[in-house]
Parts: sequence; structure tokens; C-alpha cells
Amino acid sequence: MTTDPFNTTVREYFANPSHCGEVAGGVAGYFEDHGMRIRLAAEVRDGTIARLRFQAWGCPHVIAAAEAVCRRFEGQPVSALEQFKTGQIMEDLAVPVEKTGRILVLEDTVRSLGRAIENLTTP
Amino acid sequence: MTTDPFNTTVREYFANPSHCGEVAGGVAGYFEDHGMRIRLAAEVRDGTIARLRFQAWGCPHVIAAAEAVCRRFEGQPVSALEQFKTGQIMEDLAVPVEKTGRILVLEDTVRSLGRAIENLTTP
Amino acid sequence: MVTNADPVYLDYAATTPLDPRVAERMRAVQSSAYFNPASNHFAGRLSATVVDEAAVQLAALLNVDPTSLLWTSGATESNNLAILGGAKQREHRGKHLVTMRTEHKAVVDVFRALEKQGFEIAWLAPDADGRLPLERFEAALRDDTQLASILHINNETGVVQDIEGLGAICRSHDVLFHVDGAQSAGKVPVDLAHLPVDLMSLTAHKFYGPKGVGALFVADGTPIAPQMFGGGQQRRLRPGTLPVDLIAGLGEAASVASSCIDKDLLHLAALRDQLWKGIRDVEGLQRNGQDRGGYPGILNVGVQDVEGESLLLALEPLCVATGSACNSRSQEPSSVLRALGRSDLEAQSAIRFSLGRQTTSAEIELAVSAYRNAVKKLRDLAPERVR
Amino acid sequence: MVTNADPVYLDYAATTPLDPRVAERMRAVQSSAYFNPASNHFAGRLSATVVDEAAVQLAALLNVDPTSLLWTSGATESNNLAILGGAKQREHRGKHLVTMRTEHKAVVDVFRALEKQGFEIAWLAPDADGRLPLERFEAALRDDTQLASILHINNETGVVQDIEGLGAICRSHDVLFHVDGAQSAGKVPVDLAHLPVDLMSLTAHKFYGPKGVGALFVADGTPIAPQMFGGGQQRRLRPGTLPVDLIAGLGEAASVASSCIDKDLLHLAALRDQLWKGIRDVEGLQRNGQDRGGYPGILNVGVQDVEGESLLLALEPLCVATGSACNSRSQEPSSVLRALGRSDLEAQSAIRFSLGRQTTSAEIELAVSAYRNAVKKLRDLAPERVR
Ligand SMILES: Cc1ncc(COP(=O)(O)O)c(C=O)c1O
Ligand SMILES: Cc1ncc(COP(=O)(O)O)c(C=O)c1O
Repeated sequence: MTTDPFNTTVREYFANPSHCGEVAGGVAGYFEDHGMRIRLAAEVRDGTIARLRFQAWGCPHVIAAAEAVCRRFEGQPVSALEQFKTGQIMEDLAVPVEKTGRILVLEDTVRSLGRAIENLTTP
Repeated sequence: MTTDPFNTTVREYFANPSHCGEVAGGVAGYFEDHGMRIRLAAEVRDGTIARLRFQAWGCPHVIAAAEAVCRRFEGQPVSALEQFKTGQIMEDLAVPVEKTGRILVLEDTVRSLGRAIENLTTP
Repeated sequence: MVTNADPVYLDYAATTPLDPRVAERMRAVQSSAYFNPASNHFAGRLSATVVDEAAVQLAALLNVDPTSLLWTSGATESNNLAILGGAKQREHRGKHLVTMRTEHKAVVDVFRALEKQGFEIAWLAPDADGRLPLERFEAALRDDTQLASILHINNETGVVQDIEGLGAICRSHDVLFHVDGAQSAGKVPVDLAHLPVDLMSLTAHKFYGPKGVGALFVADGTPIAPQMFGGGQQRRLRPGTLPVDLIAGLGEAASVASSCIDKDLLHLAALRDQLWKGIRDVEGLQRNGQDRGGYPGILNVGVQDVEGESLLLALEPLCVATGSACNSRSQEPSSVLRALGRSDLEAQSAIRFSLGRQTTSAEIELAVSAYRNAVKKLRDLAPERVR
Repeated sequence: MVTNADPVYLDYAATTPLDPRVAERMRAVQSSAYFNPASNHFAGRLSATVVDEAAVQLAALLNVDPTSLLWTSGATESNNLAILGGAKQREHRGKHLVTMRTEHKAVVDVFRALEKQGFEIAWLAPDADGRLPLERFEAALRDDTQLASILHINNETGVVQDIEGLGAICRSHDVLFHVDGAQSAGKVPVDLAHLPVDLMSLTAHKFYGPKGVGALFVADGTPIAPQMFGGGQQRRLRPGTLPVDLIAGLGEAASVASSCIDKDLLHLAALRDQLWKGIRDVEGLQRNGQDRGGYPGILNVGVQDVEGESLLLALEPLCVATGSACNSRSQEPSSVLRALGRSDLEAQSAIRFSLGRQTTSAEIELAVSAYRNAVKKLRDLAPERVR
């Protein structure tokens, strides 16, 4: 009952998200469920995610998780996306169990982005 | 609930009864009821109650009432005893209604004293 | 957290700080009259006198006889005692009870408990502005209706019900009338000598008195069954050692209120207007409750397409409420706002600003910009809807 | 009245003053954490943390898990919640309940209420020294006995029951065991991790904490039905805005007690012995309760052929109790003393001296001479019995 529902990471990512926005001419994944909406947009160069940006409508955990994903995968090879697991984010952001469904929306968005990149590169 | 159950007269008479005790060779009335015991002893001279003393076992109102009776009738003609009414004492001492029975014990004692004096003077 | 440093407290409907005069009175009682008012010695009588004085103070605020007041631990207990105690005492009159959907949980849950025990409850809906039309109320009354309970001032929206009109209908139908006055007593004038009310609950901590103490007004001759049993205090209707300092604090808060209410209301109305003017042009803003005539200490607004929890966090260091004051932790959309016709999505974005005696114009200014910025920020973060 | 000037307070079993550390803690909370612990903002969470800290303090005193504690308005409410809530939740187990004749009214009256609802109550008598023999207790248990409630330390006599022995018997018979700990918690060591107790009531104002707040210990897995309904606070078992300052005060009082109990008990025992030595040779004196092993803060004595109300008045400026602490206004002879075999006449003369942390040897000296003088004075006033 008493603990702050938001840990410092959530508070920081929510207050100052450095990866919020669009990627002009990039490729995007989008997913919507549980009343949440998340969009991830990437600029892919040489199999690497050069830029990753998010837009999100949802609770602070969802917004912070989207920011976390961007921080995590920017600069990574595209293949890393496949290894995305919600577990680490759930832990880093201390997401309460009852919000698991919302974070899965993020997983779906990451998948959606992965597929979009695939479609782009395999004609 | 809040008011002091004892008014200043009761407190004064109870704390410093000036008419408590015996009258050596006097005439006495006694009554016992409601768990109360009251004794009144008088020295009668020329149809006048020259000295009047009480002894009492009971609540503060009973003790104060006995003192009040002594103060009232000392120096008075014996005939005044007949006019004794509990009403004035009930009022002066602010005796709560539920204690009426106890004050009536005092009335009975005064009667008993009156009879004792009568027996003494009418041989 | 940095934000913890300077909270801007705009949650006076949840609870208020102690008025300094109340705090002082309580301290005096704690040091010189901490005795048990039931004790049969002069120290106990001193404390009993303190309790009596507090009853006189509260009675003056409500314009009632001091003997018509029972001390309780708060409005929750008062509501329970009034509704359970009233309904059970009058079971012979029938098992039909009337209340509203926009009541506080401390009323709703009591009726739910009675429902399980075989009572039948009419849960009346308000109009779109939150008010209960008198005709709707009267139409709900049946021959076996024996008790009605209506919230005077709604804790989420500030909507004010027509207690006088509703009470008059109760009187003419021999229906016991309980009013939850937790948000009205001490905050707006309440004249129970003239209002047709049988039972009214109140709690001190909503009007600058201490937490943990409240009262139930019981009109002369109103039968209620006790819900607790014990040492026989308070005519056996509510036992337990009387918390003499809390009661003195409640009395003092009532006394302060008696002298401050008019000034307070003007102060609140000015600030509420400042707040409303500052935010009303925000796109998609929706005011929940009455446009006019509501309690000026509360402004409840929803806003389209903004997520409530994020809004609340973005509003820090403002302390404001979403959902009900008294158990805001629940994530369910407010049933009060749902009853006003709001969708779940609309309801979840609702923010209740509640202002108080200490609120300043500078704080309102801060609240205005915080609100505008938060809505803008969250909208900027959000993706377009599915294309 | 002159006597009002310098009361000699020897009525700590009725209620205690606030410990200065408790008062200070409460003030700090009132000014910096007066928020509603249920509010969904950081200020609310600050208050919730205060509540949690208090739970840890009280839990440490009782050696229990903090989550096993419910906050209430005092022992009266705790007793009601435990007994009504326990008995109703276990109605399927049977309708037979066991308690004692020497219980506090806040237990007696609850069982009376249950009796009216069709429960059957075994009202056990104590031995002449006030103790309940284990065999008598066990013999009273039946197959359909589902709950027993026993007072740990008697508020009138200081008699201490064998909670461990009684509890063990309850466990072996699947009987829910409630203990009224209003006079024991915070005053003597109570280790609920080792005592076989399912429910224990306590109240802060008996051990230098604030009035209007108490707690109910509910052992893990003990089912009780709520007796009040409302905002869902405290796992729906006891709703209502948590009085954060009172709870902090209760926690602090528990913490102070944890560090003081042993010293307190030595202090009290020394003073009680001084008092007893000073008056025991008064003619016709009778000690009510245990000669040894009782709680040292209470000494209850009757005296032959002295009227109680006059004795009390003659004892001023001593503040002592006749009859029960909690509702001494009643004129009926104490049922506790009647159960110890005292006649009405003997019972009505009983005086309870109850001592506390602030009591001094000088006050005891004063009490001794006041008592001796008062008895002498009243005997001097009295006439011989009927001759
Ligand atoms: C309308 C209303 N009724 C009842 C209550 C319950 O009051 P308390 O928590 O003091 O028992 C509250 C607030 O908490 C309220 O706003
Ligand atoms: C043994 C006992 N139980 C219960 C109570 C009731 O406590 P409270 O008045 O704080 O509710 C008291 C004293 O008042 C007591 O002495």
C-alpha cells in the first residue's frame, strides 16, 4: 500500500524520455490493446537499428517501458529484437504483476516492428 | 453526566460537619433503611432544642442532610420538628431524585426523635 | 524524489490539516483534561465538561440540541450506525430502502451488506449534472420504503443535493431520512433545525478537525439500534471511552467553521473560478458535475484521450485525486462519474481538484500551468490512433 | 472547588496521559503527514508510510507480523469486531461461546447481544482470587463451542489469567480464542508469537497513547466478518479514513512500552507494595484479587462498614475509581467483585487504586494517609448499629 508505485527508473524515463518521437522515413511497428497504444519507429542501417523512437498512450509503466526498449535496442543489430523478453523490463521498472498484460502490448509492438523491418529488407 | 453530583453546600457540610456526634444524656431518634443509618440526638430545654447532633452512615447527601437538619433545628422549639419537610433539604442540597428514598430515612429519623421527645415530656 | 519537497496540496476533500486553533485546543485538553469522562471523580467530570462544551459547539454549527449528537470515530462509522441501526430498528415498516448510485462507498457498501441480508435497495441515478430530481425520488418510494440515505455534497464532484426537498418528501411518506454530511458539515451552512433530516453523519477531518472522530446527529425520537456494545457510554448507542481531546478538537473545528464558513466559501469560489478559467479552453476538457450551484471547493474535470495514471504522475508536485477521495488506490473507473454518463475512458482521466482554507492564488496558478503542461506532454507522447 | 487544584491521579487503569514522546510524534505527523493514507499521490503515500511504521512498532511490542494488525477506534470496537465478527464467521461450527463473569462490559455486552441472536453463552465464574482454573474452562467446552473470550488482566482487580494455558486448551478443541488485552498490551510483556491466541484487542490510551485508537491482532488465517462497511480500507475488514496521527501515536506508545515495560513494572510493584503496607492494617480491610501474581499497577481494596460514595468524596483530591473504570457512573455494585464472592455491601466500598509511570512515592504516601483518614472519619460519623 505504501510504496511508491513508480521506481526511480520509471520516474526518470517518464519525466524525461529521450527517445520519444517519430523517425522520418523510418519503419514502424504499432500495437494497440488493453486500452494502450504503442508505436515504435526505427531507422535501420546495415542491419543495425540506428535510431529508435517511441510514441505511447498508456500508464507511466508503459511509457517508461517504451523508452527502455528504445534505449536498449538503439545501436543493436536488428536480430537482437528477436531476443526481446519482457522479463528484464518488468524487473528494471518494477512493473506490478497486474500490469503484465500492458507490457505484453509492448512485446507485440516490438514483434510488429521486427516484422516490418523484415518485410522491408526481404522484398 | 458532567455536573458535580455534590453542590457546594453538600461539600461543605460533608467536609466539616459541625453537628456530628452524641449528646450526653440527651434524647435520640434512630432510623435505618435503604442501607442508610441515621441517629439524631437532642438536648431539650424548656421546649427548645438546645443542642442537636447527628450520626450517619450513608452517602454524602445523607450525611450533609443530617448536618442540615441539625443546623436548622438547633435553637428551635420542639414543635418545629413537626413541620419538617424534606423538600427544602432536597432543594438546598440538590439531591438527585433517585436518592429521595434516602432522604425520607432522615424524615423518619426526625419523626422518631419527635416521638422520643414526646415520650420524655408526657410521662 | 525532488517532487516530494514542495507538495501543492489540492486534496482537501480527502482530508484537511488541523486548524491551528483546533491543534491548540487539543493540546490543552491533552495536558490538563486527559481523564476518562466516565470516571466518577472530579478529574473525570472535568473531562466530561470538555465533552459537553464540544457538543455545544457542534450543536451551534448545526443548530440542534447538543443531546442529539453521538460521537463516533468518523463518517464511515456514523453512516454504518445510521443506516444499519435505522434500517434494523424499523424493519417492521418494510424492507425497502432508497439511495443513489453516486453515494460514497461508506454508504454504498452498507446498503450492499443490507441487500445480502434481504433488504431491497433502490439505487437511483442522478441527472447528467449529478442532481437527483425530486420527482424521481418520490416515484421510487413505496409503501414499504422505510429509510433513504442521500449524500449532501458529493465528494468527487461537489454536486449538492436538494436535502430540503428530498427530506420533505421523506417526511410525508414516513421514511427515515439519513444524510451523509461528511463533505457538507463545517463546509457549508447546515441548519438542522430547519432541514427535514432525521440522521446526519459527519467527520471532523474534512473541516480542519482531527482524524478519528465524527458525529451522528440523531433527531429527537429517531429510533436506531446500536451496532457496538460495551460500557454503556452515550446512552448505550455508541460505547467506548470518549476520546476527549478529539471531541474537543471536533468542537473547536465546528466553532471555527461557524465563524468562517461564509468567508471560506467566497475564498474557495474565487480560487475555483481562477482554476476553471485557467484550464477550461484545454481541448477536450469536460467538467464533471454541476456548472453552477455546486460546492465551490471541488472542481472535477476529465479530458479526452489522456491516460489518468500518467496524468496524475505528470501533475506532480500537485496532490490531487482521481476516483474517490477515500480509497483512490483502486484502479476502477469512478462509479460516480459512470453514473453521470461518462465512459470508462472519460472517467479514468478525471482529476478532482479540491481546495481549502490555506489554498492560495499562487498555488492555483501553478495548478493551471501544471495541468496544461501535463495534458500537452502526454498528447505529444501519444501516437495517432490506428491508421 | 479547592480540591480541583491538585488532583492526585491514581486512575491510570481508566486512562493515561500521553507520553511526551507520543505527543511529540503526533504533532510531527499532524503538521507534516496529515494526508489521507489512501490517497493516490506522494503525500498520501507519505502518510501510508507513517501507518506502516506504526504497524512495525506495534508488531514489535507484540512479536507479531505487522500485517496481522487492524486499526480500530479502541478496545471496545476491537472486542466487538473480534467477538461478533469471529462468532458469525464460524456459526457453522456451533453456537456455543465461552467467557467469564468478570469480563469488561465491552465483552459482556457483546455476548449479551449474541445471546439475543440465539447464541448460547457459558458465563464462567472465577475462583475466589479471580482466576479461572484451567479444568473449569476445559470442562465448559462442548463439541459446538466455537469461540472463547477471556480478559487478560482484569481492569478492576488486576487479576491475570493464564492465557497460555487457556489458549492451549482452545487450540486442542478448535475453539477460536479472543483475548481482551486492553489492560495488558503495552503494560506487561505479551508475546503473541508464542501465546496461542487468535485475536487480541488493545487500546492506546491505557498505555500512554492517544484516545480514540486501538488495534485488533488477527492471527494469520483467522476468519472474521467485518462489522462496518465502507471504503475498502484495511482489507475491507475495517473501513474508514485511517487517523494517521493517532496510529503514529499508538505506534510510538508501543515503542516506548517495548523499552519501558520492565522498568515500569518494577516501579509499579514498589509503589503498590508501599500502598498496601500503608493501609493493610486498617480494620476490616479486604483485598480484592490475587495476593500475588496480579498486575502491580492495580490495588483494589474493600473495607467493612464504610459507604462507598462517601469514601470516594472523602478521598478527594485523590482520583481513584469505584466499580468499573470505564463506566464508573453507574451505582450498581461491581459484578466483577460480586463474582469474587463479595456481598453488595462489601463491593460498594471497593476502591481501585491504579498507578502509572508518573506516580510518585510521595503521592502514595498522600494516598495512604488520605485513605486512613477517610475511613476513620466516616466511621466516626456513623452511629452504632441498631441497639
Ligand atoms: C462523502 C463521504 N462520506 C463518508 C466518508 C468517510 O469518512 P471517514 O473516512 O472519516 O470515515 C467520506 C470521506 O472519507 C466522504 O467523503
Ligand atoms: C479490560 C478492558 N476492555 C475494554 C476496554 C474498552 O476500551 P476503550 O474504552 O478504549 O474502547 C477497557 C477500558 O476502557 C478495559 O479496561
